Amino acid sequence: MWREWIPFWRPGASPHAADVDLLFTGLLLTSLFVTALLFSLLLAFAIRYRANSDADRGHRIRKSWRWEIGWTTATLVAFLVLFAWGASLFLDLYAPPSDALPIYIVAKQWMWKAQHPGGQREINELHLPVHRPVRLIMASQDVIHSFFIPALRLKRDVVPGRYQDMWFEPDKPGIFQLLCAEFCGTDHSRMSGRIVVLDASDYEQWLSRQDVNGTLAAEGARVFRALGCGGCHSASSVVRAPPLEGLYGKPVPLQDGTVATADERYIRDSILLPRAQISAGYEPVMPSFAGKIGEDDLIRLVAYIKSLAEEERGSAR
Amino acid sequence: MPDAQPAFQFADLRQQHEVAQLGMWTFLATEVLFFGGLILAYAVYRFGYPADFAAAARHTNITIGTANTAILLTSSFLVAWAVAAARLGAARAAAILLSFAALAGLIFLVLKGFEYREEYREHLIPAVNFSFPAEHAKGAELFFLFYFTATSLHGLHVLIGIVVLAAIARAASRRAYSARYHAPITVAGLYWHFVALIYLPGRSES
Amino acid sequence: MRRWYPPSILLWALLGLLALLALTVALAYQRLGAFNTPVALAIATTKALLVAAIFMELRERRSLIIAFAGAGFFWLAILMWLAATDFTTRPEFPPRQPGATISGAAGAPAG
Amino acid sequence: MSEQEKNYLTADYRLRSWFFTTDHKRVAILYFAGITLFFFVGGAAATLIRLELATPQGDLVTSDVYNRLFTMHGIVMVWFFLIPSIPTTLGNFLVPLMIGARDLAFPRLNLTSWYLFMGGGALTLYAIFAGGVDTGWTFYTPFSTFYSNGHVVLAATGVFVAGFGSILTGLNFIVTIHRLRAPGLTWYRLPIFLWSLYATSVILVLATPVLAMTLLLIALERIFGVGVFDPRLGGDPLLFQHLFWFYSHPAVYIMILPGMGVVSELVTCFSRKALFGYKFVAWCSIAIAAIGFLVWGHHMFVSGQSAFSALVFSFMSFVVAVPSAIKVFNWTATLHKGWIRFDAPMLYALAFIGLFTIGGLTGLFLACLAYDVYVTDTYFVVAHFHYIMVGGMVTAYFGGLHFWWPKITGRLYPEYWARAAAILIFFGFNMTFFPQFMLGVLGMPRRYHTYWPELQVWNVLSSAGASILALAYALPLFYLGWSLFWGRRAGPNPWNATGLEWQTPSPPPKHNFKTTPVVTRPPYCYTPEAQPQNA
Repeated sequence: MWREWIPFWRPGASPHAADVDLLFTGLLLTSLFVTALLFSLLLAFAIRYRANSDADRGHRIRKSWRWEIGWTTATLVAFLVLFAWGASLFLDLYAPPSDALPIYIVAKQWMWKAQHPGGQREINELHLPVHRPVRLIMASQDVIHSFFIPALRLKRDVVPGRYQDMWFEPDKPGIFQLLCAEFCGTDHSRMSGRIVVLDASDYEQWLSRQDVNGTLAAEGARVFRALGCGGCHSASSVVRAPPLEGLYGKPVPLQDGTVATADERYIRDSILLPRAQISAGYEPVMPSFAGKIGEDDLIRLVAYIKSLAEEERGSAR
Repeated sequence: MPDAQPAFQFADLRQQHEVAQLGMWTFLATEVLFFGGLILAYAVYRFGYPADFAAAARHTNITIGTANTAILLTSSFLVAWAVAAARLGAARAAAILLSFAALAGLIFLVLKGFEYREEYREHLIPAVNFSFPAEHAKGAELFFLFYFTATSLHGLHVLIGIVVLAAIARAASRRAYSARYHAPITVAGLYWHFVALIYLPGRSES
Repeated sequence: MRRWYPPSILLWALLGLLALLALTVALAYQRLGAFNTPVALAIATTKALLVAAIFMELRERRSLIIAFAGAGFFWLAILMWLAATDFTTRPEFPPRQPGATISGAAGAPAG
Repeated sequence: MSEQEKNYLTADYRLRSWFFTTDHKRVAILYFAGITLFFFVGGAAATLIRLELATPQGDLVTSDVYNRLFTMHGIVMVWFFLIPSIPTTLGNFLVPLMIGARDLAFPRLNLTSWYLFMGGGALTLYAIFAGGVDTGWTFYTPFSTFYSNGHVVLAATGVFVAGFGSILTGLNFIVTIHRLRAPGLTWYRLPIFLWSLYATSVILVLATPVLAMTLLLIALERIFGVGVFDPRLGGDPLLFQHLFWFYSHPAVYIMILPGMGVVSELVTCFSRKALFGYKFVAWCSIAIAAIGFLVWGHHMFVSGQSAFSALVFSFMSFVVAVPSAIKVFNWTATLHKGWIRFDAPMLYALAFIGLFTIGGLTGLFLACLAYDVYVTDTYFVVAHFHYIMVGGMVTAYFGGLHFWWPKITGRLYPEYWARAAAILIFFGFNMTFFPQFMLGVLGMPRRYHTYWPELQVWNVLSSAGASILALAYALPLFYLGWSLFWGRRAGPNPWNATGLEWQTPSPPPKHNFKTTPVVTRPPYCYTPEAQPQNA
């Protein structure tokens, strides 16, 4: 392919990457045009009007404002077009399809840990099916990292204390680089791994080959029991706590009259900062689990609570 | 008394006075943004933790806070008066007024000290002995962090102001200034008014 | 000895300031709910303007000095405004606390 | 030597007459000594970085040492060379001369600035040699506050102290330009250099205090373990980034605006023509300074700030590029129908226009949201800001240094050596930094100690360029030093330039002018007949 002959072109691996490459081409052509125009003018003037040439210097431009307004408007318009192009492509990154495959990432100095919904776990590797939108839910255990896949033209900082989302749809199988792009300490440059994109059947095979200790949700259920959450959050308990069945994805009316959506973030915050968003009609009695539970276990719990909603939906059908 | 001469880089005393004024106003703009960083951080967390901040604010001492505001305002008034007096050539009067203003600043610091002691006893000092009902602890700790950072930086400004006012009062009592030349009093006055001014919004918050 | 008692405008300004201070204190014991913060801030701004205009003699100054005095606050407003575009539109920004209902305190979000 | 003939250099030879001087020209020389020292300290770190990156394995130093090297390079170069460079040396020397004043408005404050600068520098150097800092110059939390094992607080204190030096310098310039102009010198008769220094000073005065507070909060968090920015204790790490970039983005304009001012002087003088669109160029400086405050969030497009915020900041970033573009067009138009000479300062000025254009255009790639997501935190960014700061600022600084060298020292520099150095710097620079654009587009993250072997070609090219660049930067040290003793004596106005600084002897007497000059003409009234004398 002709692109292989361009030394600074790295093949992309998703529709978004192709869009970004097109944007790059647009930016590059604009820049080349401006540079060529300017440099040829500089060169032409430098030669023609060098001190000892006898070129005609009469009839200089006296009124400059026409020129000023001309090139101000031209640059402004060109810039606005580039802004709109870049912005529209960027906003797509904030609209993941609802059927995207959720995968949890935990970053720590200096490794990437991934957990699949089926309970498969990997370190510094991430196996993904081709042609299927994937949504990463990422958390950091210590400092800020940045999940960077050059082939997908994507990166996103992983900030401690919250979940960060990123979604993409790889469109060709292969092995791609995974890097950390935000400086995170001694081994920052070694915090790298591989994204392995597989055909659907290979992916299924890979999933089944993994040593699994139950699905992510099942592991979450174990954490749920170990922490004694069921003591309150079950129909039979004495303490009245909101039921978690069918919670995920639903609007939750809060005590202050506002409504929150029970997404991963809400569940995470409710475990760590239970008194922040109290469900309407319940007493604020839940203790905080901040500091008592790591990001890995949190992810399992969130997956478990999500699975409760799916069971609910399944049984309703 | 010898007539005051402008410094060598100025054409006349008027220019020197204008330069001093403009310099102080520029410095005050810097000061606004110095505290501005703190104000932004405070506003962000107040937006994030409104209930915690409200709970924490109830633990500050309204009586001392109000008294201190009144003291600073009065002291600011005394300095404005001193400037008016200096303009009329009443250097001795200006010296007395400035001394009282500095004294008011000193009282402010003493009262602030009592307030800090009380807060220490209530275990409200982050990193030293902070304890607060768990329900609001997180935001309250941030509140007190900003409270102590802001008030101690402000206290430092007051302290510098006291030293400057005292020095200028001393110079004034030795007749260093006249109706024609009293730029240091005006400029130090601007600084002192600013120190009072920046205290006002902080107080209304807590 | 020349007359050097205080110009009346300074005295009036001080009285005004102390009156506003009394108003602030009175307000602290009132429950105005969501209005508490804006009203308190408005009073504080008035006080600051009084100090600036009269004690600092801004009202007698030329526009250059007034511009300098305003510049600091204008840039502070830029800092606050653009930072607010992030914090007020970020979905996960620290737990939005349901203020009043938990503690009965006046703590409407102001940002 | 009679009393009248004494200039500021010969007025007094005692050491204390230097260290307690309040003469703006001597303070400028003190600053010159200071920043030259820091330039070579930062340069030494850069040399080691490029040496290390010649091979992909990271085999010269350990990762910890490497992290300390680039941190030291960043901190020293940004705060102790780039930000002070033109304002405190050329600016300090020229502001009073250009407005026909006897000194700055606050001469003692000016000396205080220098002591603060050197004090801050000493603290920072101590932090570096006592074990170093490994956070990068950006001090991002929570790494800097809870995880770094370097001397973060010490280095931050150094920057904090030096920051007050910058604030005072900015304050001094603002007041001086407002109040000490010679009779007849209206705003529209000011040289563009002063317009751009004025704009720079506005940024220094209004942005630096925010950095000071931010560093103070970092120090508090690190020393006392409180959670100003730490998410575990309720803080928000992005708040730190907002505060930091509120200063550090405008700081980029602190670095480039004075360079633009210098280039405006050079281009007009060496094409013997008035500046095309003077008022536009003047107001563009102010516009850049003002709009430059509205764009800081473009450093945070992937950091997790809200999408809405990212849109606002991206839009503003495109807008701020417009006045810069206008300036470039105006310089080019100034050449049109001029009498262009290619003395060393002009070579630097032309290099500046070219390199700044490339730096500015690649800035558009970074302002463009979707593309920034790909190349932010890669070598693309590194290359971009080096084109602006080194290709732009340092080039302009060298151009200005050569241009005003006869005024500062009373001696002419050797022209052919200077041209050779200028050309060498231009090629060395491009060879060092152009390959870094390639590395960025290929996805090599910045601050990487090791990298994958496919990238070695570009890295070796860059390192080879760096060795040329290092040599080229050392050259002026020798021939300029030589000219101090053996250079030809310069007359008051060797370039036959307009501007008040050329109407007094070289070097100027202690109080600059015997009688205060009166200005009756706009700047840059060049005529083709009056060519430079040293032709």
